[in-house]
Amino acid sequence: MLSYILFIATIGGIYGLLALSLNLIWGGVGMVNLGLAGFFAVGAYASALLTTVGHGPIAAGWLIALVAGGVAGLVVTLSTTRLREDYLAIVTLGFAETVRLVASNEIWLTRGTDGISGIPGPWKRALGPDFNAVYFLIVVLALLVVFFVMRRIDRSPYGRALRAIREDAQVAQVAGKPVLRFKTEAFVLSAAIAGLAGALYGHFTSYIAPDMFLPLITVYIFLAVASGGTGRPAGALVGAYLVMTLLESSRFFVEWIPGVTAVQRAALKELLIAVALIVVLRLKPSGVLPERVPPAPRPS
Amino acid sequence: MSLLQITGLRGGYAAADEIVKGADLKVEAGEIVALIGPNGAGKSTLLKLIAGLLRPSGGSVRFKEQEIAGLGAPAISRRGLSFVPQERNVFGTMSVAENLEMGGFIDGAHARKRMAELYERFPMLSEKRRAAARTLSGGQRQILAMAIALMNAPDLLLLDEPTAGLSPRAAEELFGTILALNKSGVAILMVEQNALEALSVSARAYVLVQGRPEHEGRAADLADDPTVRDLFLGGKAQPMLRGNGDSSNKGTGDFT
Amino acid sequence: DPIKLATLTPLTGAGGPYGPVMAKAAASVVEEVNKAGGVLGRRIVLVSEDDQTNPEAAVRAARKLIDVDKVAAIMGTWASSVTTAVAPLCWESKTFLCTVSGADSITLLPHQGFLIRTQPNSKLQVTRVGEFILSLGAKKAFTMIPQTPFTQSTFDILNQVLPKGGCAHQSLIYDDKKTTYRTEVDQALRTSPDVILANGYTPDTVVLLKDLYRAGFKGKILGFAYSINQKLVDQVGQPEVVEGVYNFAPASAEGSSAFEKAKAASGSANPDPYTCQVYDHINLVLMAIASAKAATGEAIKENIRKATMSGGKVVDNAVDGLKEIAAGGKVDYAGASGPCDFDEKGDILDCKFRYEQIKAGKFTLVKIA
Amino acid sequence: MIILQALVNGIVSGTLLAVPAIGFTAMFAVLRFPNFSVSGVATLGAFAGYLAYGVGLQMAGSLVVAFAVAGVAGLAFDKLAHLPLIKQGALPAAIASIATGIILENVVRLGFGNAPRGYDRPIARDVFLGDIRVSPQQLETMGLALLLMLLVFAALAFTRIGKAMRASADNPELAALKGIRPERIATLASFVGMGLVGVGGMLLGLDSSIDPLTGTRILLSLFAAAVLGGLGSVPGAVLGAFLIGMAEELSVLVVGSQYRAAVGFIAILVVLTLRPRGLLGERAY
Amino acid sequence: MPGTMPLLEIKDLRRAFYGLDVLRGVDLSVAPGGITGLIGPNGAGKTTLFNVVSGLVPPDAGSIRFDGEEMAGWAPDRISRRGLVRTFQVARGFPKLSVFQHLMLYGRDQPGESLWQAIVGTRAAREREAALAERAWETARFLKLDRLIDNPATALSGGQKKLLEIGRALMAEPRLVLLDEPTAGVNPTLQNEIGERLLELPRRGITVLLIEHDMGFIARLCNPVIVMAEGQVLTQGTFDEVRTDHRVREAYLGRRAA
Ligand SMILES: Nc1ncnc2c1ncn2[C@@H]1O[C@H](COP(=O)(O)OP(=O)(O)OP(=O)(O)O)[C@@H](O)[C@H]1O
Ligand SMILES: Nc1ncnc2c1ncn2[C@@H]1O[C@H](COP(=O)(O)OP(=O)(O)OP(=O)(O)O)[C@@H](O)[C@H]1O
Ligand SMILES: [Mg+2]
Ligand SMILES: [Mg+2]
Repeated sequence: MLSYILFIATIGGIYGLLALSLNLIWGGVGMVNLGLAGFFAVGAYASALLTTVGHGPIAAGWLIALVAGGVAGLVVTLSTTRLREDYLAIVTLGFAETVRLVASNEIWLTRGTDGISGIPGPWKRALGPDFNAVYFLIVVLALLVVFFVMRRIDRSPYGRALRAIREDAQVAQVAGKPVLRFKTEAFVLSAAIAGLAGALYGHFTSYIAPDMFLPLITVYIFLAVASGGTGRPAGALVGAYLVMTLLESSRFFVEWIPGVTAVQRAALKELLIAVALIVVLRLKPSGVLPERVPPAPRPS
Repeated sequence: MSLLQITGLRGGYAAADEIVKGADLKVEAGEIVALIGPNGAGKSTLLKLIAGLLRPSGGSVRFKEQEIAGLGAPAISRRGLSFVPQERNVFGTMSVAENLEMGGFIDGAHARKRMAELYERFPMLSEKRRAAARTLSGGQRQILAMAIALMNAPDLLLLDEPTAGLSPRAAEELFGTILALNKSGVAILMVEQNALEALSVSARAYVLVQGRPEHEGRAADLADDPTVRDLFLGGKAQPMLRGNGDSSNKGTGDFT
Repeated sequence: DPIKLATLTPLTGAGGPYGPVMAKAAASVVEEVNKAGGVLGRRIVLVSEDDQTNPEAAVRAARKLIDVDKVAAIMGTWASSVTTAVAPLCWESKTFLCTVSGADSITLLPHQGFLIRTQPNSKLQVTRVGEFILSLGAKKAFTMIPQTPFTQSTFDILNQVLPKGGCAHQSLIYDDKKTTYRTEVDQALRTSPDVILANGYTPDTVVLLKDLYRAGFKGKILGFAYSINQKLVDQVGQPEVVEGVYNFAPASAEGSSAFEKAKAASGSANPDPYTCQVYDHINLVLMAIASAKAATGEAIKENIRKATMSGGKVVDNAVDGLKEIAAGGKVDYAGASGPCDFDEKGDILDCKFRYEQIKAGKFTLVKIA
Repeated sequence: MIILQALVNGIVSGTLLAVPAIGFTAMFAVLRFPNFSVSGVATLGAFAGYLAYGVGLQMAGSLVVAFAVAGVAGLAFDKLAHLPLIKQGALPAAIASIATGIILENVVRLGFGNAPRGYDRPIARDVFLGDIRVSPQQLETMGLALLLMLLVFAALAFTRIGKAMRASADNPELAALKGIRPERIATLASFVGMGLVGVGGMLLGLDSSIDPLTGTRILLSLFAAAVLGGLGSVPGAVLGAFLIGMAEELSVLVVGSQYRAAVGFIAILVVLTLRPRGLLGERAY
Repeated sequence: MPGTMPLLEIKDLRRAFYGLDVLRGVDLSVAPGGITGLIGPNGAGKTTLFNVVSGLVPPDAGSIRFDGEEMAGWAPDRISRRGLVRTFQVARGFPKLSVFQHLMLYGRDQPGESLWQAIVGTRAAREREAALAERAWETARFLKLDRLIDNPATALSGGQKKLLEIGRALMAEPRLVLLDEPTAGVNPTLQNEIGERLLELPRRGITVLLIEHDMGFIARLCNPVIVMAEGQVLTQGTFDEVRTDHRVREAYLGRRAA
């Protein structure tokens, strides 16, 4: 049981990174990135290829994942600068689909739908069964670093400018904020974090394939951020673990339901997750930890 | 019995936070009443409570001798009460003509005739009848908002700063329109920051401060009351166009 | 203290049409065995999880099976990507894995013996398909296939086999999520093929067959039995559309008693090959446990081949086999999907193939070879 | 030649997209959030129509059943789950609609399992017009789609209730002040929009087969169509559906069928860069 | 002010919307260090002029020189950072941001707005933030918004939103501020106080161009006054000069002024 919980906590941490990434641009600038899974995939593939085909060190894989995610983010923002917010959503969705198609079809590079197996884990041999625990700590470390960076941004003038852009980009421009620069930086940073999450994922499970990066994962992360609370890093984290808990606990719950077939049980499980999320959203429309307006510092 | 009789009305935007804290106020049939007060006093909130956009947390609103508190805006408007809000008072994405049509939603039968009348009264609207309301200038939008409210021939008209953004000439014309409407029997409750002008066309007035009517009386009396003048009407500085061109401190800006 | 085993089949997602029946077949076998007293005097508990046809979800589900349920074996993984994702978890935790995925790469993984597969690998299968196409007298064949782990090897093998027999071969990869394939069909028909290999799954093959019919294709069509089966015929609804279409499958030992048992276990008159294979998985695993007198993954790995020892008593279900083993005998399980003899990599050694043709809405046997 | 044929094919597949796209965009025009649960509702409509057809209703009757069932279910979810969140903005409502889409998909799965099913309806061979082949049944579908489009378009553009819908989308408070009851308008929009999506699901099922993922399969193309034409524009959705249909078919000739899905998005990217509000802008009519 | 170069010089500025000529060749200039009034009938094109000058709407033709630099076609943020800030006639803002955040946002030269400094949190950023916070409080107090300083902008009354518009512009310390009916909807008493405050601006190096329909306000504050009508400048001069112009009376002031 413990190792299972450890495993889920690790995957939850990776979801948490994705949620923080999404929160930065959705909660922060109000850009909707429905292509999160695409950036996740780019990072995972970059790092997997570097460490398997390229025999590079794992740390370099993580680094390259950050960079690859960021570069993908840059390409997407630059090609969508003229698009309005809701349209961006559709285009990013298309980006993720395209990434998946490329991963499936460009076999020379990605090994196609076979996927890449044998991705090394750090000190995996030496650690043996302790690997999961150590990797959990690595993920938690990455999560904490990203979390604190996000919190810093959230509370800084930079975050304030991002929010202003989210609320009304035109007025923000009148206030002198270079909207394009802010959006690009935020999107690139967010994509880089998603890329890192991808690399962390690949080195943990040792195998990646195009089917791992279905839009469903983006959906989970959106549900996480929405139920946790947009616009607040802590909300994103809470949401990620909330979704993970729902995903996993529903497994045990449906085992108790008698007289249903396997497929009905699977359907009930997904139903349960969705219903639970709707209930959370109805009870807490702004999420469990809603965005706060920070009080002005009182003059001394 | 008054046309509109409000007693002890309370309410605001969130249950915890009352903005209007017990207001007593009435409008007789065929009367023009002004409501003035500092920014944030709760004037707009009071009007929204009456019109049913906000649900009162206490007190009573009787209109044509029936309780309307809590009925909701569509039902209240169907009883002959029209409200022109201060903000967001037109349908931005729809054309001027469609805006007017929506104004007459309840009473579609007479819409065509009224529209023609309004086009005549406000020729600008006729010129712009195909333009999306969002493209109108600030003043044009104000006129449209007023016209929308007139489309369903109300018995009581609530106006929230109808002349804000109007040129002096247009403001004057609008006050003319208000008087004319009043002559035809429409009662008017009007919030104005163009306060002296408003008082000059009103019979009675209330001064709302922090959610309560602090002063009330005949409009002319309030306009001359020194406390009211100092606190709410801009004190010594008089709008120049009233006091026959007295512009003693005009152009005193020390330009270098 | 029960023995815990698991099925991990696709109950939702693209594999959704197959997984539920698979899980059901395994569950019925377990029920039978429990009724007959279990294995080693212990009851069997079969946990069923959904791999969602998605390796990410499958990994989480497998983790739960391994860490929480502590199952000794996981059976029935279907999509190759799911199997590849789950396999490392299994061999690292010494859990036995039985799969129906066909990608060649799977048995090449360093699985240390913790994996067997009942599905012939794609090389074996496609070679047989090629030979069959030639036997139909084809001069120009065309393959339509979605992007899967078999796609490339299918092309490679057919491009070898067919030209040798004097048949030209062309192919096209399509997107299996589309609702029409008119232009794809136009593309194929432009090469005026006399045989079309429709190599997708049921939902897309239904659309494809309808579009081929609408376009007036007069040549022969063939496809794998996992997609061209009774369900497909029912869905198409109109017998003319599928008239004369061939299907092809590793011979579930048709007519064999095991096949009849699998029918009963799955509650389906026409169990697809995957269902037959999972029926075999559970039987093999149960008998392996009995032979080992231990219910661990390690024990199953060491003893799985003892369930099919030549010279043993031929059985077609675990209940009989367990009796024989308990009595100290040897067994030779003859499965619903075939003989179930494995090489050291975990691939089945050989299998027969079964060819059928639809006539007036019914499948009629062409040959088993 | 083959290009011409591909274009014709594109129009045919475009019509299948057009009906649910009209429903989706019409709802967007009034309720102002992208309702992702159209995937589940389309599936539900397909199954409702399937059952009705199965018990012996004619095609028209089954379409009505599909419309009604999808409309009622869509409406219920809008009231219970989506619209209460709209105060928080369009996105929370959109997110909730993803969840309700999952709910619907699984309700269908709970009742019908995963196995695909087909309508028991004769399939006609294509007819040749010169060298171009067209399917009579698909022409029927196309006619139906165009008819529905005209109806919805006319309703939004010319009728009082249609204008009231747009008014309450534009400024709900003011609409209420004018005696329009925004909840009723929202109810109507949800019902009709979702009804159309259900009909779309059924038409799709007639052409191929149905299973719990029927709606999900078209979700991306459906969005692409609506966005390409301009979110909230009914004729735009139809135009977008045709264009996406044609772009996808042509892409089979150019980059190969496996990259079909990507082509739609590239088309959107190009169009939106040139026309940021879609081809026909965002006027609802 | 002969000899001084105009701070803002607009020549033959044109803009049409769907064939409707809204700006039909506007020529005007604003001298540094004063308060210039801009009046004209509703729909004359005053706000459109502000939109074009502030970069929100690109001009069809014409030149806009600010401090000697041609900036027609520049992006709004670039114009703003050069020191030309405008307010909106119909108050606009960031609904969920507090009054305080609105004010802070308009502060110029914020090191904390670079991503790097935001993450590491440099001293320069902190000090600038503290200095701006002090100014924000002061501004809020003056506009009687200090009680509401943590209110989100949606929870302000109509007049308070207009006050916040003024406050933001003041926070920006621009060289030229374009005020679009800054006190429409503001209580007369507070309006007078704001007038006083605006009078101080030129001394602090801030030049003002303001649109108003309140003639008392224009009379007290503005010299010169520019009159626009139908997309062109009709006339310009001291308030008394333009007031007596019969065209101005006819089109703008109305009967009682005559
Ligand atoms: N985007 C637009 N599309 C079409 N017409 C427009 C647009 N913007 C402004 N107009 C038109 O241009 C004219 C001038 O508008 P503008 O807002 O500049 O007037 P204004 O002088 O500020 O008036 P007011 O004193 O009423 O605010 C109006 O007739 C208006 O309808
Ligand atoms: N939507 C809202 N939510 C919460 N609080 C609000 C909201 N609108 C206004 N308030 C608060 O209610 C108080 C009264 O606002 P109201 O709009 O009634 O004032 P007003 O008298 O109309 O002022 P003005 O003359 O500036 O329009 C204000 O202090 C304001 O902060
Ligand atoms: Mg007000
Ligand atoms: Mg203006």
